[in-house]
Amino acid sequence: MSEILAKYGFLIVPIIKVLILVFVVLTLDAYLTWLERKVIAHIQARWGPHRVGPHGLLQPLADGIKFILKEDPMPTGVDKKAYFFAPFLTLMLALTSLSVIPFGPDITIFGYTTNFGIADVNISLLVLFAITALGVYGIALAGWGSNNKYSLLGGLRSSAQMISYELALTLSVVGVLLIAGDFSLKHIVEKQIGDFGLLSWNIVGLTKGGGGFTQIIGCVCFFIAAIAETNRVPFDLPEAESELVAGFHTEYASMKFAMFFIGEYTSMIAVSSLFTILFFGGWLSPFPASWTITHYLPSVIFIPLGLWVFYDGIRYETIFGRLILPGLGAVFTVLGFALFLFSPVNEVIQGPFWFFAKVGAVLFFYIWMRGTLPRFRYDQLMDFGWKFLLPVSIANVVLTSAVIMWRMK
Amino acid sequence: MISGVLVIFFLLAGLALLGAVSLIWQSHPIHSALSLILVMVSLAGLYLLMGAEFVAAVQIIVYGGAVMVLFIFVIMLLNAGVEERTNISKMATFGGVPLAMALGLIIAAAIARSSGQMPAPAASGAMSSTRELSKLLFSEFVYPFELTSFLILVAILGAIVLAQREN
Amino acid sequence: MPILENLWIIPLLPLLGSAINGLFGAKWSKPIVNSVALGSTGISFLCAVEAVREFLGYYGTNHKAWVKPFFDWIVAGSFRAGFDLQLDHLTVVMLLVVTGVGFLIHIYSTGYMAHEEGYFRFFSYLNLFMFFMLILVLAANYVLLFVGWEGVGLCSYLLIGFYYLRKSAADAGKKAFIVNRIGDFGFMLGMFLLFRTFHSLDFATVFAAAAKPEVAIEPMGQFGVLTIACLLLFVGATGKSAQLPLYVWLPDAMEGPTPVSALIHAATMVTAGVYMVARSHVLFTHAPTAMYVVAIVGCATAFFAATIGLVQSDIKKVLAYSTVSQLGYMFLACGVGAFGAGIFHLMTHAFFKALLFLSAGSVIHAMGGEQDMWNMGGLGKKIRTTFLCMLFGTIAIAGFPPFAAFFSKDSILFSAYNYPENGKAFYAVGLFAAILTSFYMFRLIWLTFAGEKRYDEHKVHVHESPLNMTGPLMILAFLSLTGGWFAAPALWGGKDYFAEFLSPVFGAGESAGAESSASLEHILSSVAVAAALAGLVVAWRMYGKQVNRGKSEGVHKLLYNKYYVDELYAAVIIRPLMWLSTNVLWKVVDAGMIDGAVNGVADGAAAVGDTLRHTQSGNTRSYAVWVVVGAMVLLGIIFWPILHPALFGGVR
Amino acid sequence: MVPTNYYLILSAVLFGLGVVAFVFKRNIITLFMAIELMLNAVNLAFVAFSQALGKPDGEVFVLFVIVVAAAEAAVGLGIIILTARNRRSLNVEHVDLLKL
Repeated sequence: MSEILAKYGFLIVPIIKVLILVFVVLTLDAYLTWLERKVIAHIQARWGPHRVGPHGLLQPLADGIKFILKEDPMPTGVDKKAYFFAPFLTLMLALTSLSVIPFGPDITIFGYTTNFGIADVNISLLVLFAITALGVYGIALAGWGSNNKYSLLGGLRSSAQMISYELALTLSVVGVLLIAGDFSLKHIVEKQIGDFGLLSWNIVGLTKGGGGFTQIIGCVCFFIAAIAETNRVPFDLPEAESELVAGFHTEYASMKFAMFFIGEYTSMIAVSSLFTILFFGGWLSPFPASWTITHYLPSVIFIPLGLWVFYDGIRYETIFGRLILPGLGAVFTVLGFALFLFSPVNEVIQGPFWFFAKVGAVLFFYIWMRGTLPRFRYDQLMDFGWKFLLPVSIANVVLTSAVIMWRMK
Repeated sequence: MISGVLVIFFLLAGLALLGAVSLIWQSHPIHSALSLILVMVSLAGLYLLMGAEFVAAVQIIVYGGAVMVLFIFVIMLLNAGVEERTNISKMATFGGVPLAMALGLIIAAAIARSSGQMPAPAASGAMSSTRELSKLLFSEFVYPFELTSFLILVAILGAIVLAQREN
Repeated sequence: MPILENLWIIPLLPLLGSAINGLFGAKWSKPIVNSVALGSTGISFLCAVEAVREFLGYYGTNHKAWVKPFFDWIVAGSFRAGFDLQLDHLTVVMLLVVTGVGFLIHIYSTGYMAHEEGYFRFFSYLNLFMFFMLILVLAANYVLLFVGWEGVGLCSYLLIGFYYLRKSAADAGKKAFIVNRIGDFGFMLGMFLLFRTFHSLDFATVFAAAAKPEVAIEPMGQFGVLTIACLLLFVGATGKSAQLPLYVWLPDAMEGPTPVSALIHAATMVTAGVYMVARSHVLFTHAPTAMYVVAIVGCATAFFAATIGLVQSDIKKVLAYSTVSQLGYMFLACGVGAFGAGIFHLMTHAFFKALLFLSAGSVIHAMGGEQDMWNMGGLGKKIRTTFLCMLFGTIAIAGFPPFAAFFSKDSILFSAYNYPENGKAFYAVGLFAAILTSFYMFRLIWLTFAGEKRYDEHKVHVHESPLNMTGPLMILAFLSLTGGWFAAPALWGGKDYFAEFLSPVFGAGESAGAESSASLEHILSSVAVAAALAGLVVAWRMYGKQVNRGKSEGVHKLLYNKYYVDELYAAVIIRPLMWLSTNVLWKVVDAGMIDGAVNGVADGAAAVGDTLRHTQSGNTRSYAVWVVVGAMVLLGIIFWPILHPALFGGVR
Repeated sequence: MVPTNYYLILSAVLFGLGVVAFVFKRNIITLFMAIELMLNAVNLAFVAFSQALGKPDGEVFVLFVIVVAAAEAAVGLGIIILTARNRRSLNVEHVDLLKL
């Protein structure tokens, strides 16, 4: 086994990793939509989806089927190349952007050491930015291609908006780069290892060597710019329902629309992961490394959760629910116990656990904002981007570099 | 025997040439723009192949992410249509394309002939870690660097002045 | 020695005054302008006095002239012309005369010009003149001297044409300038010749080289380098000092304000030529021929101008011609080798001629601008001060003892008499000129102040001038009385203090004659006095009682029209020149060749452009193709060594 | 390992194609793209050389070129927008007068 890996590992392992990642991400996207609808519903004091499956848990499945089965009309006078190319591009780029994100520290399975992520590029951050930069074209082309003034306006808006906010996005990261002195996301995370736990993360910046400096400003700027990059509320002007019907994807239906949809959520995930890595210590646990007891936190969370789901399941209205929910609860519980018993697995799971926990929190924040905030007006958007965000992030760069210089003296 | 690297090179070079040709071929500016983006991306790939990661990234971020977006933005803004193939300029109509091709050929021929003097390529990747590059940029080329910053400032001002409607 | 160390202060002060007045004076009231002008000149006069005191102290210890280079002006190869100032006994005399008389005339001008337009302009020019004159006097090399020389020429032009709205004034200014150019041309040629001979233009170097014993004295009638150089320099002197044949500008120069005539055209500038000749006496003594020419020219001018002066009716014209003739005397002195006497006469002349002019100005002022003597008369009682001063001046110039000119003119005539090369003739002419001098001066007195008045009481209100005009008159009168007493002891066999004072410059040789025969001196001087008396008597006989402007004919007409010299020049020189420049230079050369060439070039350019225009289609694509062509050519050239085997099947 | 010539020849050809595009196309914006294409070709040559010589200087130059290109694009596109507004046409052959 191990020698096979040693021989063909470079070929097999990435393929496996890619398959796993795509599966995970797509599922995540699906249930992200579910979560979003649920959360917003509750914010608006509604129930949200609850018909398909218990608590509407099968809703994403139904949506998927609907997407596949729906008719796909093509409006007349479209620019075919652009019209067809745009959705593919969007989805492709979104998925590619995940390829350079490390979800955890390097792991060793069967004596084969590999990084927890697909590619380990030493300029992964730049690659990520490059990919996000190209992300504009999907929307712009869609807007241009589908021969529709709403779409065109949406495309225009999005391209303008993305160019404007990309500057702020990039500049807000420079502080972190200055501290890390490296483009590799993995090293950026490793720089944040310290004996103060979450105090060592870039957002606070009390690292062991004292090389860090709080990036709270950069953090805020990055988050705002990231929301704008992903065209989410309150920056969702390209697809502003109330103004442009559905913006750039007005003319798209069924799978093409689905691609935009998935692409958007995937890029959300990617950006959240990046956010986590840059400012919240990636896969690092918020507790100091010395507190080994905290390694049991996953099981401590999973077991009660499982038990609660189980309990909730057996008194659910529908038969279907009585069958599925307890099973799910059982799976959770068993998983928790398993982690408790096999400590090596537990160790392996630590990184990803914290990583996804943080990413989940960020995603929840996304949804929360969508439920809360109104949309910007276009001129407000531009003014905010150029006259506030950009100067502030530049100021952050200056401040950080000044501090670092002063430390050197 | 053809190594994997060579295969990748030919792949990317083919893509680049394809993009360049289609830039000429396409009659609609936005398609030309897309072809140009293709060229740029494949060039970035070639840079990676040569181990110039940083340049590759910058190539995509700046060219792909900013400059070409600007082009597409302008095309969309002006709602440019299919270009009209007027032939007012005799010079360009008759002499243009052959001369241009001849120019390209002269350069290519010169390179092909002078390949004897060409130094053997150094081990890829070894030459330029991003760190070295930045050291060079901020030590030896610091004045040009500052100058470029001024240039950009001026460009911003100029663009604003040009773009605002006179009132 | 504070002043001596930086001698530049003395000329700089007037320059400052000129600049300040010229730049800001227009806005200022008269008192401020006055204070600036008078202050600058007055202080520079005091500085000059102090400098002289220091210089005498310095000379007492080490017996040589004070030369101090301040900065290099022109340096070209071996040639160096520096801003070097020099002070020796000759300079001392000139310095004191220039600054002193200049200062007095400044004071006078404040009264005389009080009601004129361009008050500040006048004083700015006047100060500028002072500056250049001081440069001229203090210069330690010919080049710097030439700067001052040209500068005073410029100022004289500006001041003659001060009433530039009056055509006659403007023309007179131009005339003066142009005539001076001719002289300057000679002067420059002389300088070049000197430089070629001595490889330097510093006085010290040149004179030292010339004074070497091996430099032979070129015998009479031989035209060696030195002779020619001296003659050329003398041409410049004739231009500046209004000698034959270039005297014509001076009478016209009377168009300028009277103080200008007094300062520039009597006291200081016109004597520059004399000064220059005296300064170069070392060269002249080596060129007897040149000196002979100088003597002849001086003598002739003295007589010639005096004859013209006899009949002039304009009071200033009379004085002008008298100036010319007195300058002739000075040159005569230089010519016969009595440089000291020449300078002596220069000084006294500065005093009494300034006095005469200023008094004339006062008279004109009193008569409200009237200059024709035939319209005056009987002013003696009305303006007594002016009358007395004028009388002093007249007696002085006529050469009655113990007034200034008696001594100076006497020493000149004496030296002329002793001059080996038919000095008797010079003496005779000089003596006759002296008679004429005293004649026309007393004629002036009688016509102006004596007799019954020939002007209309109601039109002209005759009034005495204010103190700031009469004050300088009195001072000058005093000077012209006492100015000659330095030389007084010579009469009684004592020694000539002035000559002795200048002896460090000119050498003690020339005052030898004084000791030689005091008896002869007595005879000659008594003869001179007799001559003066003769002039007086004749004048009294002719103009003492009945006076009427007799119609002029014969000799009188000839003299009255100044021998038709101007007309002669017009016929001989000016008209041919006009014809040449009109018919050849203008119509042929300028209109034909130059314009033709220029227009031809323009037309050619237009034609070429008309053909090339078609490449400028404004079509970007065409331009692009042209760029491509250019690029191909360049690359072809660059890559040629690589490409030609490819093209011509060469082997690799 | 790819020989340096390959890169250079590729860049030469790309440059030639850029020139062709410049003289062949009529749309101002496309002309601009042609210029960008030429710049890219030059960049490729730069990087190839810096790899061949094992010195990063070439890459620095590439960075400069990119910056200049960006600035140029900003200004040039502004000019193009103005031209299009005033001339109502993007065809260079219709923009052949200095005055409107």
